[in-house]
Amino acid sequence: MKKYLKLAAYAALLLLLPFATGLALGKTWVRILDFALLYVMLALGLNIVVGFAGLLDLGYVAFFAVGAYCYALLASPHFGLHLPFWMILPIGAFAAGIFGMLLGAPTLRLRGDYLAIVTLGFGEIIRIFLNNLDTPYNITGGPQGVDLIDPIRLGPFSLNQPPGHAVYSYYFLFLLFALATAFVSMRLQHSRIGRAWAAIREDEIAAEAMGIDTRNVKLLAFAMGASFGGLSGGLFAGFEGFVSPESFTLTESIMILSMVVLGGMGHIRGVIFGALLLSILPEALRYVGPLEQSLFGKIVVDPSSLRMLLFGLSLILVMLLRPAGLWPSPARKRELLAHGDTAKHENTGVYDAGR
Amino acid sequence: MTMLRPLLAAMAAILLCSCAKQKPGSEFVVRIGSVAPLTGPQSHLGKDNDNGVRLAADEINASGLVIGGKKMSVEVLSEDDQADPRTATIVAQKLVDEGVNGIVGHFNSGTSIPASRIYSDAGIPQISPSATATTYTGQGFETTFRVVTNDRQQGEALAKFATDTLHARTVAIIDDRTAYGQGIADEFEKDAKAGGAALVAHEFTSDHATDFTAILTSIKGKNPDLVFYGGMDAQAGPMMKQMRNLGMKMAFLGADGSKSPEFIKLAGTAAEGAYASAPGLPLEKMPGGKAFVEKFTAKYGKIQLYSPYSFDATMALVNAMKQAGSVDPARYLPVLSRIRMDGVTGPISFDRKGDILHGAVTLYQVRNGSWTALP
Amino acid sequence: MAIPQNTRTPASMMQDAKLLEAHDIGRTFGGLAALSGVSLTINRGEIYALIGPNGAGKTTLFNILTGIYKPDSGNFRLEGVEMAGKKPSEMAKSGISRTFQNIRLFANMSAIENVMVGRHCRTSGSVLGAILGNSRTRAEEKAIAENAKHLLDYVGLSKHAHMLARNLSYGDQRRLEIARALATEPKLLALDEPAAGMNPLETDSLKILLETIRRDGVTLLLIEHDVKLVMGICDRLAVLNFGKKIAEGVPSQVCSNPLVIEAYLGVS
Amino acid sequence: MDIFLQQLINGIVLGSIYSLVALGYTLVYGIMGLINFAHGDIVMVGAMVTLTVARLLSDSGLPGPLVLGIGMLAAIPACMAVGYLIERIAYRPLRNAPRLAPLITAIGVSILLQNLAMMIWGREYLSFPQILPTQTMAVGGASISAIQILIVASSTIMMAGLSSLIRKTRLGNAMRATAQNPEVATLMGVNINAIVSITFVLGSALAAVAGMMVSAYYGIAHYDMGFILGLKAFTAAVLGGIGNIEGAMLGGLLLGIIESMGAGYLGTLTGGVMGSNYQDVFAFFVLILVLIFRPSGLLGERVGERP
Repeated sequence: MKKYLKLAAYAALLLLLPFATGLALGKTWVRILDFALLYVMLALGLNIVVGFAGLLDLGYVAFFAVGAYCYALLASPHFGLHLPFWMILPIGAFAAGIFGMLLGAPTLRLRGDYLAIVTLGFGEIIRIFLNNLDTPYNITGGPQGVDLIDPIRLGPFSLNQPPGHAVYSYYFLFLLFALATAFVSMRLQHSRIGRAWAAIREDEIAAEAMGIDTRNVKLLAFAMGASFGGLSGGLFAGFEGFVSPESFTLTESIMILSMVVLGGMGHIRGVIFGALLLSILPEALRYVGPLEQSLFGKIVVDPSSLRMLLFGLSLILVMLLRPAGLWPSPARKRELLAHGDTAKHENTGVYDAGR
Repeated sequence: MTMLRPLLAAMAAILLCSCAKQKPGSEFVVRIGSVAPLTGPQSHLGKDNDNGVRLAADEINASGLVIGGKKMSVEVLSEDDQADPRTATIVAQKLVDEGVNGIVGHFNSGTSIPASRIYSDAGIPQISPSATATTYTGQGFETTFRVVTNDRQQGEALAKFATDTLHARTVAIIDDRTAYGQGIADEFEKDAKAGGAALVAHEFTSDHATDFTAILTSIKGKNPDLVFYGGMDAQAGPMMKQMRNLGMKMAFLGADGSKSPEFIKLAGTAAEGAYASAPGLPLEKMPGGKAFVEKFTAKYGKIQLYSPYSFDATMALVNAMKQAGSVDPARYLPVLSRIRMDGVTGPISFDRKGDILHGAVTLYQVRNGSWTALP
Repeated sequence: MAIPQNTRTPASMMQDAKLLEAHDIGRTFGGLAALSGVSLTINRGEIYALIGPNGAGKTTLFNILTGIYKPDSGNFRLEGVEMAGKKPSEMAKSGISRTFQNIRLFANMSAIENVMVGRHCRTSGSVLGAILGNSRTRAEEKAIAENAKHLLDYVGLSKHAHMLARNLSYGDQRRLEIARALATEPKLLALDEPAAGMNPLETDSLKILLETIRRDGVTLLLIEHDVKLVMGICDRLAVLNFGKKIAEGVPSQVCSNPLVIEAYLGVS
Repeated sequence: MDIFLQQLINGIVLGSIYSLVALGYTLVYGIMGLINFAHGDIVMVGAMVTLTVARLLSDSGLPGPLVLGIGMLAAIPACMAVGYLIERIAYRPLRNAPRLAPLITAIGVSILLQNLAMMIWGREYLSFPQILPTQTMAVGGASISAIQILIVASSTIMMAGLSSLIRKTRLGNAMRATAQNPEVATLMGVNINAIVSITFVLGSALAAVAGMMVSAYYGIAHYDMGFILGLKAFTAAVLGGIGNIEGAMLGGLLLGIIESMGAGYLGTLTGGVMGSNYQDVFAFFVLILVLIFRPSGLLGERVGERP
């Protein structure tokens, strides 16, 4: 019974949160919450790759981009296509998943740090292609991006039109998807597949020897993680109404990684917390500028430098002081705190590279 | 309860951040939002824009404007969109929430476009002093205006200058693959070809590149009469320098993004003779231009690029309010779309889309280390 | 108690006594022949040992049989099926499972989770099933957990089921590795120096465990330094020296082989 | 043909810069097996310090090369200090941690350095004073400037010096021993901590020189100039065979030439479908191809065994 009460309390909180926020702080903050929910989805997706399977991916934003462009191209005047969102979102997630496998297939036998660099390169390659595929045929709109993207429509109702303000309607839609991704993450973590991911993260050679086809299982991690990113990208495009390559830079990838690392790799609640923290904190830092102005009469430290400075510092400090994140999962904490032998296993993990 | 705690903490954080806004005095205050990248690599240009708005506000406040029988003063709300489309929509929403009556901004096309949907939904007029992409005003929003010529208009003028004045028969184009650089380069290409020039090369770089030798060498092999660059000063300067180092003596033509003091600093002596365009008329020829330059430099230092336009945009908003006798966006918006006034950058009035009507474009050349308007 | 497995072929149906046949296996590393022309046969239900001085090629052969290395020459069959060149995961699926000399457990997973991972290749739960949590997936999960519990019981670790693998004692970690390997339902269980680092007490109980496993129908291959243990437990053994097989047979026979004595005493 | 020659020269000069930066990656990777993500940003610090000194002295009447030399003398210790601090604070405590941890701190250090530099030197592009002669020599229809020759010559000398340092000195022996097997090296009386520190400091000194060259050559410096440069140099190191000094040199040159030729000729080869707009992609494609088909690089020893 207590469990149901708790559940009801959560539900009430999540349902009332946007209205409370809207009343207290204005719609801006509801919009920030909307984006925060998108980041929750992205962070959960990256968490599958980094947290569950232990593969460092620095180009994750590419999948976000694939989803966003899928939506933009299939529901805008660009090609004159106006497919409904319930068709496009799965297409976007699927396409992102395919890209995830494309990235994974040639790179999975690389060691952790090589993988990081290659994924980073992959993210840049995707962005550069999006930026340049306007010639000789205009596919992506090039640097100009795609505008006038259809808002998400439920039956005859566009989420951009009344009743209610767009930021509220999208909040509930995003909430639904974020909860779904969290649910899927949780189910996956405690499944046969999730155990296989954990085994690979712990000791890839032992996992392979126990009959886990590490290549397929890693590919699956990439594909699943990527499809979360694609889904989130589709929602982003519908919400913003405009996409351009500027939104999908390396900085975004690093920000999403920071969310996962800061919150606690592999720990779903921690990752959600990390995503909320890092998407809300920079906005809060906006108020530091005026505060400094009033305190010192001038801007001493630029708020946006402060934002990036904090990102960098937090990555270092968290790894040094709380390697399992601010809110670690019990198991992962033990592992990251356990120095010696895990590292030794990873370092001696070289065998026939031809696999 | 484990899940609840951080959520509550997050909410508490939000609440803490909400600083109470105070309206100064009993005066009747109009809020104008000014949005540009105030941080990041374009912040010197963004700050310049913001200063233009502030100068206009100061002037209006000093003049003691009366609207509807009440004394009005302007409060400028500056926001930083970091040149990022997502952040742009957040600050747009923030300004709408804070009840601004008009917007001057955003700086980039990539931020002006997503933000324009939010301003349009809220019915608040938005004048961009520097976004030049044609799509910005092409979305069909009634609230969207700009006081600079768009890529179409500027590209046409640049091409005309290249083919008619400089008599370039062969041209090479470089663009930086940003919305701005690619937009202007494509328009230039179209019109230059129409003007009879042959395009011998179209090369590309990026907005954080420093090495242009490979593409310049490739262009050198085609020996065009003129090299056109669509992009910002930070690349145009070093590019010009490397061009001269490679022994390429042909003319260099840039658009408004290159026409800054920064360009001359970065290119050094190689800057001499470079051409670039800027929307509007040369400041020194405008009635209020000289005064503007003096006041601006006294207060904020050298004009970078678009502060005269953001100044004019602010003036256009306030003039429309004055003529409509109301600061209510719904009331003064129709007046704004029909407005006729003289700004420091030239006469200002808008066409049906919100683009500046008969927007003039002036060409400049670096002579003796500074930009000089060509007749 | 028998090993809880579902797909074991009844002994009566076994036609061929030979479980694994290796022919002429060779492997070089950077020009050096680590192994050349080694052939051996392992019969069903026996404990077969592989001994030899350091650098004799035992580990290389072991790694070839478990799929870590590919042989440069030769081949080997498990129940008549060609295996050479298969990946380690395919080896496990085909019925060759292994342990590691320097214990490679999933250190931060509990004992039972370690064994559950071993069930991976004998189960088929998909992503969709995991997300939907349908009855089939739930039933399979339950079976995996049951099976793992049985196996922990079998090796005598049931009371530590929820302890982290890293916190188990050394001997228990060895046992857990065996339980994890057994979860893959091997036909041939390959053990890489299972007694390394064990005290005599632990070695004795390991011996009992290995005999139990053999009795329950799993063929065992072990590499071992501890000649005493080997001689006491194995049915047949092969001796490698400088990458070549120098002797094969029952322990008493091999012990008296002059080549073996020479290899071990280092008489040139 | 002179255009081709010019592109080749462009490529060699660019490649020499990549090589010099790649040496730093290779040194650190060789000893510790760690990609020092912040190495590119140390290059940036070197560029910024040289530029600051050069600006201070540009009106002093001192000859250009001397000013540059003084700038370098200031930049080298500054970068060494930065490198030393990074190793002590961000990497050493994590030496035995799982691989992911030092990678993530490395990214953090990179972000931190960039933003600190931005606060110190501002966000604008800074121009390097014109202190070196700009005259060019004509060689077979192509032009070469003094600084281009300087870049190629000094990176060759550096490479040769480093190579003999590692081959012939006691320090080099200790470094190689550490790279081979840290545990055994400790037993043989090598102070691992000291060796790692020295490696970082050495790599940072090379980065300082690279930074000086980049900023003087392109005449510009900027707080985020190091990241992409670092990535490309890393690619060069991998291409040549990471951990291998001659490999870094070869990889750098090759990558520089590939980029120049690619940007110069890809448009013509593909009929205008792909051109210099894909210049930044080449490095990443090279990286991926190398890692797939020859993970040990061109000159690297084979790691592990391949069937």
